[in-house]
Order: sequence, then structure tokens, then C-alpha cells
Amino acid sequence: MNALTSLPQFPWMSLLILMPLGGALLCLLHGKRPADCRGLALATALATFGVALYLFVCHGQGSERWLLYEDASWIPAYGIRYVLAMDGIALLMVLLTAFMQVSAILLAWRVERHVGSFFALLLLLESGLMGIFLAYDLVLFYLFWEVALIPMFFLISVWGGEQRRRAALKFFLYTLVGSLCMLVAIIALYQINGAQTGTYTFVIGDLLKTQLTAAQEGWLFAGFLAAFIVKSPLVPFHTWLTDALTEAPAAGSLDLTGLLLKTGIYGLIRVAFPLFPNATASFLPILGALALIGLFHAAWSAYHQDDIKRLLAYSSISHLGLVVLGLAAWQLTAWEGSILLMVTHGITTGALFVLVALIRERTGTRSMQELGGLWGQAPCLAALFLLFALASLGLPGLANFAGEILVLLGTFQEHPVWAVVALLGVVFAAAYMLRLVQGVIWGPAKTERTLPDLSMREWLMLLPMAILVVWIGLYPAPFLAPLHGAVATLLAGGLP
Amino acid sequence: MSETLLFLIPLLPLCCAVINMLFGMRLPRLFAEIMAVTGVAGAFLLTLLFWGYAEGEGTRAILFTWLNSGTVDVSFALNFDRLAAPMTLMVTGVASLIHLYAVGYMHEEDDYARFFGLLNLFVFAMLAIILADNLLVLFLGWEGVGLCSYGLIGFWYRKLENAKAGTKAFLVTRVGDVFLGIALLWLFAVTGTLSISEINAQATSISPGVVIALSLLLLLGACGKSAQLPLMTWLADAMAGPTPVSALIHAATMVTAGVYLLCRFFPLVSLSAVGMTAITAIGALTALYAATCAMAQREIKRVLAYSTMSQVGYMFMAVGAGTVTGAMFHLLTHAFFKAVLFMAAGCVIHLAGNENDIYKMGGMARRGPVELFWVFLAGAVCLAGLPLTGGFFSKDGILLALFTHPDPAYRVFWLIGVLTALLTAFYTFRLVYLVFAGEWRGTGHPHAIPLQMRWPLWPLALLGLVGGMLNLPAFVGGDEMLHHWYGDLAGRTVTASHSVEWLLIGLAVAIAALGWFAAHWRYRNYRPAVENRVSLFLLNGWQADALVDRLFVRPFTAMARFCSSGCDRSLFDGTIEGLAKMASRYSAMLVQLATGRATTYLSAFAWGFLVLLGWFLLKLVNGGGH
Amino acid sequence: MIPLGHALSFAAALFVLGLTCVLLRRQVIMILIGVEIMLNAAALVFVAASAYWQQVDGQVFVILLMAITAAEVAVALAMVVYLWRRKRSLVADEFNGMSG
Amino acid sequence: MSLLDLLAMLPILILAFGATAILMAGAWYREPLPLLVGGIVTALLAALSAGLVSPPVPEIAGLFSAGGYARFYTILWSLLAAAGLMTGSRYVIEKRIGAGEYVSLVLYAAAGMSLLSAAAHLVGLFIALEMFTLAFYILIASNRGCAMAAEAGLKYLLLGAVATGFMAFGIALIYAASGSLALPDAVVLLSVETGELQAWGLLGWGMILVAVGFKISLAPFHLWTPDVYQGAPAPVTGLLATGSKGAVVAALVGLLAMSGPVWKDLTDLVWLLAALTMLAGAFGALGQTNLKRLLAYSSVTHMGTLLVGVLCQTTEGFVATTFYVVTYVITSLGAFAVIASLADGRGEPMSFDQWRGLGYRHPVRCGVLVLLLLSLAGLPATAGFMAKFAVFHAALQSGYIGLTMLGIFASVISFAFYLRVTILLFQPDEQASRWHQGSVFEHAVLAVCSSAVLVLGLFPGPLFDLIRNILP
Repeated sequence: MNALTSLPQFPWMSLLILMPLGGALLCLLHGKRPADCRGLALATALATFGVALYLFVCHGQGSERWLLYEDASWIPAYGIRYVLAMDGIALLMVLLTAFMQVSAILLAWRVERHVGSFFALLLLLESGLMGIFLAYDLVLFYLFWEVALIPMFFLISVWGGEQRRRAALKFFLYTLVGSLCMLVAIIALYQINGAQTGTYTFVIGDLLKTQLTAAQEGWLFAGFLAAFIVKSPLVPFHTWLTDALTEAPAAGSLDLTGLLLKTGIYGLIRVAFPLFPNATASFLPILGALALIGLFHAAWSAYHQDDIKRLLAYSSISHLGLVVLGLAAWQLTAWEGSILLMVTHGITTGALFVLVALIRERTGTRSMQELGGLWGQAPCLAALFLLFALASLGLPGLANFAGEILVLLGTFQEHPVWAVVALLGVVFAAAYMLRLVQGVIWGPAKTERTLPDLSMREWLMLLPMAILVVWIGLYPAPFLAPLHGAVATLLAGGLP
Repeated sequence: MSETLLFLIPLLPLCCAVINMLFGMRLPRLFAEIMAVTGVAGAFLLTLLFWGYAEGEGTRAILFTWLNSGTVDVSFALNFDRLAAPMTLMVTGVASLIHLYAVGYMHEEDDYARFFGLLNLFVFAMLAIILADNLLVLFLGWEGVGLCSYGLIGFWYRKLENAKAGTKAFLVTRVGDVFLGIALLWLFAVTGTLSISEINAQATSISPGVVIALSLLLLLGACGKSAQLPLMTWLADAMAGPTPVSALIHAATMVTAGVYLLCRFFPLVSLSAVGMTAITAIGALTALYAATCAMAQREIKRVLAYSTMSQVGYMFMAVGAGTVTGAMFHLLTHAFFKAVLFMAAGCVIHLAGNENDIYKMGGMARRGPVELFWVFLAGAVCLAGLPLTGGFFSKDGILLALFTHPDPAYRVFWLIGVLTALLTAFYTFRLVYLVFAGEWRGTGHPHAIPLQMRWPLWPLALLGLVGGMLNLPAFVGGDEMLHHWYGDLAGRTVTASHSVEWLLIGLAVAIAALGWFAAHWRYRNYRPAVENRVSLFLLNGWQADALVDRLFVRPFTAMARFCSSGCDRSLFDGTIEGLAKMASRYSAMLVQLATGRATTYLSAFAWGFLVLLGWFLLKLVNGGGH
Repeated sequence: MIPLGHALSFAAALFVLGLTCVLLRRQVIMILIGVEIMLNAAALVFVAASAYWQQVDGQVFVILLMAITAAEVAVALAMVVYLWRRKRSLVADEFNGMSG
Repeated sequence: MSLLDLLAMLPILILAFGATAILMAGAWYREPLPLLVGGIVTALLAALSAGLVSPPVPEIAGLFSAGGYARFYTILWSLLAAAGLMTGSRYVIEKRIGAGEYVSLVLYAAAGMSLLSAAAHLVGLFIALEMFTLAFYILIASNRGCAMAAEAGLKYLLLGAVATGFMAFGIALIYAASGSLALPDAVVLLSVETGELQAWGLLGWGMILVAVGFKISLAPFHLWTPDVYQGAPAPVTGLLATGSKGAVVAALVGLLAMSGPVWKDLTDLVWLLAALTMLAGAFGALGQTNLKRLLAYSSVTHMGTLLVGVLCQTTEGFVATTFYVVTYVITSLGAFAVIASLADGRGEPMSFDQWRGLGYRHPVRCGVLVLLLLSLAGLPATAGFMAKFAVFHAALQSGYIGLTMLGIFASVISFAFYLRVTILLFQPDEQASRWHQGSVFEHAVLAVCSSAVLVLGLFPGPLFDLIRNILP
């Protein structure tokens, strides 16, 4: 690691964080001219994506612990450093973020009110997410963790649906409670470690060596867990998500489900598990149980929804339950599956949210009572909807299956019962997804008029996602390759 | 390396499917149709071309690695061996004929691209099942055929019932898939690989208990796709799809995938007697159940659907009795004559003006082109198992295997098989009489039958009739060709004294004749159907749907309501909102303290001071402030 | 001379009296008078204490206290006049336009 | 009093004499703007002198310390006075308030605060306290056109007077018990002194605590806060909310920094006060529908949090407290400056109905307000977060886990009410009316405050180090 830091390298990761930030500021300044804002935002997002892609292609295959590492002094008074570190997992998440953000901005193209601020917030959110995925100093991590909330809060509370204010407040406070618990835990850990080693630092890598009594470890772990579980979200801490996702504007819910949810699980992987191995070891069974409960609870709830956006929200929770289950199995294959599933779920569910938004634009409703027969009216739209729905119910050959089967194969090695139960959830997924498809694209058309099919911009949004869904489904190797090393290290360092 | 070319067999239909789905509507219709047909026909020719690869140990080919993580290493591998080759040939062959037929059948349909795309995709998925050397690839095909059947059953999506039927089919088969999935995970856990051939090689090293469990899981998985008890409810409704679909997917190929799966894992399954008995039992029960249902059906396609179910039941019995040959033999012949029956039924429905109810038909023999009658009859006699037809020999082989099985329990299954054969003969000829004999009772106006719908019937009918030649028993001078071709894959070699064999042959003939006469006596002259509780019970398939609804669907929806409304809305949200309300109540109380009157504030001052004083007194009382 | 304790107790009593006056009267003027009494109690303590400690600091502070009190009273009375002009009343509780 | 002493208290002299001069000038020169500018310049001069002229003696006449700590606060309060005058300028001009009086009062108040923060002697403490309290009596009621202002003035006057009484009596008791008014001794002697006299001394400290509790509005002495904040004109409120409280806290820190074991007897009392105050403020603010009252209650919460830092009695604690004071002063002043800058003929926008949808009419200033509110709430990347972080860090280090948890709880609630305001600001509302577009002075103050909030939030290192060095 030191060898890495010593040799001077271009601060790619800072670039990833700062570029969207700059774009956001520019958007704010150009608030008066919407057209410029759109162009600016898209350009920024594309540039960021380009950087991420470059990193993926050129630095993705490194074998050492950190593909990239940046370290600088920040607030010496408290030993807070500006440390960014990128391993394979972070790389994947960064790539996903940059990719999704482009679609989000294309999706937000039609926003009329306060365009500048809208795009500024989107970009701010992107830089916050990048920070979360890259930060390796706890205070820095916490900073980005909170900063990412604000844009989402405003996106919901200003551009959201009828219930937006309630949903926004609920979203913010709910997650805030968790993260404040994390803050206390962070400070406490910092003090304990400092008292032991004499050097006060927040850098995760240095905190790993802290000697903790069982009680201390339990409490601190609980503090971090509070933040990550609420964000993930695991049942019963999930109700904020359904409201937020339902009320958020299209681009917002795309980011929320595609990226913001992942930060919780990412935090578990990157912060909570490595820092508190023993507590983790004893907690894993509970985690698995929570994951399974969430999987089924969400699937059932999804089946009961009429608002398709709310249905998708629940499906997200259900999928993330499977992801967490894979983590709880603490097994290489399962972990790689989980991380891959995080990415693919981001793409498929994100795409579904995009399509829901497009359907809403055209028909003006999100209720399955009033929808139906879309195939006759907008075949391409309906076909893509079907494709992503099938991907999300785990059809082999499409993206999600690759992740799911790895999770199941891995989990079965450790806990056969979990895997079997989770497999039953697959039927549930089919149940609500097919209900969704049946309600939206099959059946008689509720309105006589033919709806406009996909426009150029919408193709630009969806086609890359569709291609990715098939690609990852059939040849996920390039996305699994960066994980092998990182996951192996985490598992080795994690459980004693 | 040339064996990689084997991948052309499945990939050819896939490419045509993709092209059709993406650009089909932009291409000229004729081109789309031709491409669809040639795709499958090409696969057929390629199979013939590569036939040599199948001999001996067969040929394995690897395209590329699919999943690679830790110990998991899954690659797209196919295994073109003696078991796969005939099946491939049958599927591609029947499929190409049915595609031709479909061109005629769908000539009025506008949405042809989706139809042929899905049909080709189905052929690809089916071939993936057949050729897969990797369990996960097989699973891919397995889900793929499910998807295509879903899409094709609900092809006329504007009628919500069709879509619902498709969804039902998908879900019920998915239940089966779960068990297959569990088997997959477990097999990987015990053998550390997903390659079917390696699993079979290691089969003997797996502990017996696990083997029993595995074979039961595989059986349940097979039940889902092959519409065997208890997962059979979807097949009858699946008839909502276009007739070519019923002919290809729900008669000839997909429903027999379960049988093929069991044959694939025969080395594993055959290790557990329990598993084998279970397979036979399932097959026997389904055969009987479906036959009884078929006797009471009113719609021509539903009759055939139930007959398919029961014939597949025979194949299961064969596997259970330990003879892969018997199963595959019946599978092949059944594919031929059942395809014929369905396609002919399609023509009949055309002639009857889209009338499905056989009680509103009749006199078709004179009404339609005469060859239609002969073709249908050919199929029917095969199904009824009249002597010397293909169906006769294959079914007889199975019964013989059951009869000669060392385990006496199999005699019961044999009896069931015989009884089913009787019923089969009866309902088959009931169908024939009701449709073709007597006077025209319907109202609809006949549609013309295009040429493509007629002549594909002939080769299939012929194959059905002479299908027996494939595996002619020795004692009638045949060389059990199929049996020898399979060699060590063939399972148990059925041996019995000639007297027994002749006895069984006689019995079979007698039964077929008996069934025929019964039908003749009952339906020679049309009499309207009797509506009694028994017939209704059979018509509704023993009320299976109602049962499933009460046992699974309603609890599921109730649970869904509970989770969504009960837990989330009331419990979780309720708690949160309750906290918020509490906070605001406290705030209101606190705000009331600030009355706005200076004296209040002064007294608050005083109170605070008093508290201080009290606190100091306390400190002084206990050990004065140091 | 008088022991400090007595002086303190007396001053405390005085202080409490002043406080009670502040608390019980509603008239602004009376409240201010109560405050004056409290301040005088403080002054008394200072005097007694400086006598006890044999220092002048206390007395100095008393002088200072008087000055400050004078200033405060000046401001206070100005305020009283102002309030009387606004709202022909000096009852403290009648100035309750803002609350909550 | 030697020349060196005079040199040491140069900033104070500048403030005091400047104030007097402007008062005189104001008597016959009625043009407000030059007077205001004069006042601003004076305040800036004072800050400059305090920053540049290093005092030759450590203490001034044994009453006030002239150490780095005192200079630091002198700078802060002088700048505050300048900012207060800037925000108040339009108010003075439009309401036709005697500019001379206003300016001089603000400057006197600043001088008082500076002295209070520097107090090294109970007499000095008392004088300084009275100095700015008297100034505020007048400033609060200075808006003669407005009934609420009068009411606010009355309330502040009555309670302030009583507080003075407590202060005086408390000091008297301490003197009686310890025989000294000089600060370290008063405490130290008290701690060595035994017998019933010590009881009196403790009682004295208790009474001082009551007075202090009034000044920095700790529960239950906080009830006046919302009324006075609402009634007083926003520029004055800005000073009142920041300066008068900050200075007292500074004095408290100074006291504690040198005080010894006696305070151990007070800790759990202070603990109780802090807890009560945090909760009372948070819950009180939750139900408000008037921005100024909301800010008042929020200031109560902040004082509670500050008290936590004071309670720790460790260097960490004092550093945290001081940093907290600075950030709180900047942020709170900015918030009131926004209100002042929007004020026009109709008065100041206060009730939520007036604020609804204002974010679309005045995006920049409402954006600044949102930033400041988020900083008050303690969002990372703003100064408020670093302050809270430091305080909680100190509290945890001293083992006040329960208090930290209460603080966390309080800040969750504070987020709730601050966010309610931000939502309100950006609620689409067509009939949201336009308010004053604000003067250059006001915009300058806002710019300074908002940028300071961000800078201190992102790079607080230097300030932390500075504070660490100057602590007495």
C-alpha cells in the first residue's frame, strides 16, 4: 500500500468525485438557461463515465489490494485524512454509478421546473455516491454518506409526487437516525484505537488493528449496523424506501434504487465486516434470517400492490434480501454473486423504473387497474419492459440470474436450508413480476389511442441497459474478474 | 476444431429467432416465414450431417466459460451422444414440419414476427436441454422453453384468459423448476461439478440417502415440465395457445423434456429403488388420471392434452421400470402421432369455423377433405394402440417392462397401465366418432385450409404408423434397433419368455378392440352428452384447480395482503407515525409553558432557583460538598 | 462586631423578600423595586464580608454596584415611561402579545 | 493603571471612545449613513488592533486578562459588531432611529462582550455583563413603531434585572466565603476554605449559574428567548442570539479553564441543565410556525450542546466549545441577517405562511438560509458538523455517553424542524410575495457568513489549532 502511495499517480478518484461537483456548480450558475444545463449535465456525466470506464479497462485487472490509493492530510487536529482507496468492488460500484447517472440525466431531460437545480442536485448526488464508494477514512465516508442524502431529499421534496413532503422527511430522518448512531460509533472507535496506539486516526486500514472487548465490539458494530441496515434496507426498516421510491421523480427513484440502496450493503462489506470480525461472525446468522424474512415479506407485499412503482420498490427490497443473504453465507462464490447481483439489480430495476416513468408520461397513470394491453399500443416499449421484467425474475441467460445462481450455489455450500428457502422466493418473484407484466402489457388495451413508442433519447437510455443485461447474463466474466482478489481478501481478513 | 460446429445446431434457430424478434416486422413477411422454417430445417439437416459424432461415447464441445467464481466453473458445453442424437433429430424434424404447418395456420395473423421468433427460440431452448452437457445450461434451456410456452400460450394477449393461462403455465412449471434447482445446488455441493456426464460418472460414489432425495427432486422437476401429478393443472389450459404451439410444445417436445431429463440422469436415478418406484407410481397415476379426464372433455384440444398427459405418464412408467429404450421409443412415436393429431385437430377447428366443442361437430369426414379423416384416423389408431401401429409396439414394450419387473409391486402399475390402455382406446374412438361420424351439428362457417397445413401431416402420420420399426421386438422378427443404438444407456434389457410376450400382445389387442367397440356402441350414432356429477368431476380434471386455489393461491394472496397492509402500513408505519405524533404532542405541551406573561417567566426563574437550592441542600446533607 | 453568619442570614432574608416582591407584584415598578431590594441585599453582604476579611474590595464593589444600579434604574424608568405612553398601563402581564 | 495597560486594552478603548464620539456626533449630525460607516470602521479597527497589537502585559489592572484567548474573542465580537451594524443599517435608516444612539449602543455592547470574554475578576465579570445588558435593553426596544418590540424590551428588562440581582448576590456570597474577587483565588480559596462558609460559596456559584442560565437561556430560564427574539428587530436579535450568549459562554470557559475541584460539585447539576436545555429547545422548536421563534428555540438547543462541551472540563471540551461558539455565532448571525435583509415596509417575514415558496422569489438568499439552517442542524461539510463532531468527541472522551445520546436525539429532532423550513421555502406557491432585495451591506454579510460556514466545514484544521494554542 505504501509503495502505491509513494509513487506519484494521477488522482483519478478525486477527479471522479470533483467532476460531477463542478458540473453541479456550473448547472446552478446556468440555471436560467435550461438547454445549457441539460447539455452540461450530460457532458459531465458522460465524462465521468468515461473516466470510470478507463479505470475499469486499464486498472481493473490489478492483483494488489488496492487498484488505486490516494492519501492526503485533511484535518490534522483530529487526525482526519483524505483517503480514497479503490478495490475491485469499489471499481464496479463506481462504474455502475457513472453508468446509471447518464441514464438518469437522460431520463430527467423532460423536467421543466428549475432545470438547473434539478441537474445540479443529480450531479451532486453522483459525486456524493462516488465519495461513499471510494472514501477510506471514516469521517470522509460519513461526510459523503450524509451529503448524498441532501440532494435526494430535495429531489423528492421539490419534484416529487403528491405525498412528497412526508416521504422526503421520512426518508431523511429515518436514514439520519441510523447514520448518527454510526457517527457515535465512529468517534468511539477512534478514541479506543487512539488510546491504544497513541496515534489518533480515522483511516479504516489503521483502525482494523484495534483491540476491542466483546462488549465494545458489539456496541460499535451495532452502531454501524444501524446505519447500513436502514439504508439497505432490511425488513422491518424498509418502509421509508417504499414511500420515497414511490414519491420521488423518475430520475430520483432511478438513482435511489440503483445506487443509494447499494451504499448500505457496500458499507457492510467495506466498513462494518472488516472492522468488527468477531461481532460479524456472531451476527451472520441473524443477518441471514433478516435477509430471508425481507426476501419473502417484500415479495408478498409486492404481489399485493396496484401502483407499479410501489411494486417495483418492494421487488428491490426482495432482491436486496437475496444480496444480503449471499453476504451472510460468508463464502467466496456467494459474495461475488451478491456483488454482481447488486450491479445487475441496479441495472434491471433501474431500467424498469425508467420504463415506468415513460409509461407514466404516456398514459398518465401507474395503477395496474388502468393500465394494460401496452403491447398493442407501444410494442418496443412493451418488449423492453418484458425483457427487464424477465431479467429481474431471474431468467437464465439474463443478468440477474448470473448473480442469483452464484449466490445460491455459494450459500448452499454453507447453509443448504437458507439456499433452499431463498430458492422458493424465486417462485414468488415470478409471481409478482408476471402479475406486473400481465397487468401492464397483456390484456385488452384500456385506452383506444395508440401511444407514441420509444423516442431516440429513450432508446439511448434503454438500449445500453438492455445490451448489458444480456451481456452480463451470458458472459459476466469481465465483471467478476475484478472481484476475485478483493473478495478473497475481505473474506480472509474478515472472519478469524 | 470441428466439434465446435455442433453448436450450429442450437445456434441456427437462435439466430433466426433473434433476427425475427428484432427486425421481423420490418422484413417482408415471406422472408420472415422462410427464415423461421429454414432455421429449424437447417438444424435438422445439420443433425443428420453430424450424426457420426454421436456414435460411441458421443462428442463434447465447449464454446466458452459462462460463470467462473471460486470452485464454480460453468461453461457452455454440449454433449452430442447417443441419447441426445435421436431426440435432436426428432425435435428438429417435427419442429420443421410444424413450422411449415404454422406458416399456413397463422397466415391471417399480423403479429407473425413475435410468433415465429418465439417458436424458433423455443426450438433453441429445447435443443439446449437436449444437448446440454452442463446442468446449468440445461437449466437455461429448461427455463427458456418455459418462457416460450408462456409467451406462445398467451400469444393472443388481448384476451386476458390466454395471458392468464400462460402465467399459470409458467408459475406451475416454475414450482417444478424450484425442485430441479435444489437438485442442481445439491448435486454441485456433493460432486463439486455441474457437468452432467461427470455427475453421472460420480453417481455411484454419492451416499444412498442423498441419491434418493436427489432422484425425488429430479422427479418433481420433471413433473413440472411434463405435467405429471401433482403439477399437471397447467397443461389443459395451455390449449389456449395457437394449435401449432400445442402440437410442438405441449405434445411433441417440451412436455417430454421431463422424461428426457430422467433418462439423462438415469445412471443416478436408477441407483435408488425408492426413486424408481416413485417415478413409476407418478407415471401410472397420471396416466390413469389423465385418461379418465380425457373421457369427459368436450373440447377437442383438451382431449388431446389429457391424452398427452397420460401418454407421458407411460413414458415415466417406462423410466421407472428401468428401460430408457422403452421411454424414448414411446417418446418418439408419441411425438409423431400426437403432432399429427393436433395438426389435424387444427384443420378440423378451421373447418368447423373455430369451433372447439366436439359435440358441435360431426360429419367432418364428408365435410372436409377426405385425407384429413384418414390422417386423423392414423394418429388415432396409434394413440389407441391398435396392432402393428407405432403406438402399439411402444406401449406394449412399456407394459412388458412393467410386467417383467422383478419387484412384484410393479404388477399393480402394470394393471393400471392396462386399464389406462383400455380407457385410451375408448376416448380416442369417442373423439373420432364424435368428430367425423354422423351429421354436421355445428353452426360456424368453414375456413379454407391452405396447402401448407395439409401435406406436413402425411409424413408424420406415416412415421406414426410405421414408428414401430424403430424398435421392433425380436420375437416378431425385429432387430431392437433403438435398444442397440442406446447400448449401455438403454437401461435394463427386458427379457421375457415368448409365451408371456405373446400373452401380453394378445391382451393389448383385446383391450384396444374392447375400447373401440365400447366407443362404437356408445357413439356410433350421436347422442347428446350426459351431464351428471361424475362427468362434470372428470370434465374439471377432478376439481384439481379448485383444490390448488384453496390450498395455495388463497393463502398466498391472504399472506400478501397481511404483509403489505397489516405489517407495513399498520405496524411499521404506524409505529413511526406514532413516534412523530408523540414528539409533536410533547412540543405542544412545552410551548404552552411560554405563556407570554413576564410573571410566568419570573416564576420559572424562581422554580429553577428553588431546584438549585434543593440540590445544594442535598449535597450538604450527604457529606457537605467535598 | 456582628458575626458574618448573622449578616449573611439577614442579607439572605432580604434577598428572599426582594424576590418574593418580584414574584408577587404585577406592577412593573414594584417588580423593579423588588430587584432593588435584591441588589441591596447583595450590597449588604459585600459590606459585611469586607469587614470580615478586613479588605476594601467589598466596599469598592458596593460603590460600583450603586453606580450600575443607578444606570439600570435610569434605563428601566425610561422604559417604564415609554411603556406607559404606548399602553396606558404598567401591569406586566398585559404585555403578552407574543407567546408559544 | 499604567500606559501599558491602556495599550493592552487598545481595542476596547477604540470601541468605547469610537462609540462615544459617534454618539456625540449623532447628537447634531443627523445623516445616518456616515455614522453607520463610522461605526463599522471603528469596529473593524478594533478587530485589527486586537489582531495586530500584541499586549505588553498579561493582565489589565487584575480585572481583565489580555491573553490570546481574550484577544481572539475581542476580534470576534468586534467583527460581530461590524456585521450587526451592516445588517442593521437599512433598519436604522428606514425606521428613522437615531443612528448615533444605535451605533454607539452596538459598539458599547461589543466592548462589553469583549471585556466579559476577558474577565479575570468577578468585578470585571459583573461590569462587563451589565455593560452589554444595558445596551441590549435599549436596542431591543429601539423600534418605537412596533408594539412587539416594546413588549420584548419589557420582558428582557425585567428578567435581566432579576438576573443581575442574582449575579450580584452570588458574587457577594462567593466573596464572603472566599474573601477574594480575583478569579482564580475566588475559586481556589473557596476550595481550601472549609466550614459552613463553603456552603455559602457554593450557593453563590449556584446563583451565578442562575444568572448565566438566564443570559444563555438554559432551561428552565429560557422562556423569555422566543418572545424577545420575535419582538426585537432582526439585526438586534442577531447580536443578542450570538454575542450576548457567546460572550457569557466564553467567560464560563475562562472560569472553568482555571477553576479547580469546586466545579466537580457542580458537574451533575450542569449535566442536568444541559440535558434539559437540549430537549426543551428541540421539542420547543418542533411546534413553531414562526421562523424567529424557531431560531430562538434552536439557539436554546445549541446552548445545551455547548454546555455539554463546557461540562467536559478537558482541553478537548474547551476547544470544542470555543469552536462551537464561533460557528454558532457565524451561522446564527447569518440566519438573522437573511431575515433582516428581506424586511421591508411590512416588517420582517416571520410566520411560515410568509416564507412559503419564498425560495423561488429570492433563490440566492433562501439558498444561503438553507445552507445556514443545515449547518445549524449539523450536516457534514458545513461548520456546524465539525462543531457538533468536536463536542460529541469531547463528551465521549470524558465518558458522557448518555449526554451524547441525548445530543444525538436532539439533533435528529432539530433536523426535523430545520428541514421543515427548507421544504417550506421550496414549496411551489404562486402567491408568495416579493420582499426587499436587500442592501449591499446585508449581502456582504451573507456572503461572508455562508462562505465562512463552508470553509470552516471543509477546512476547520487551522481554527482548531489556533484555539488549542490560545486557551488560557
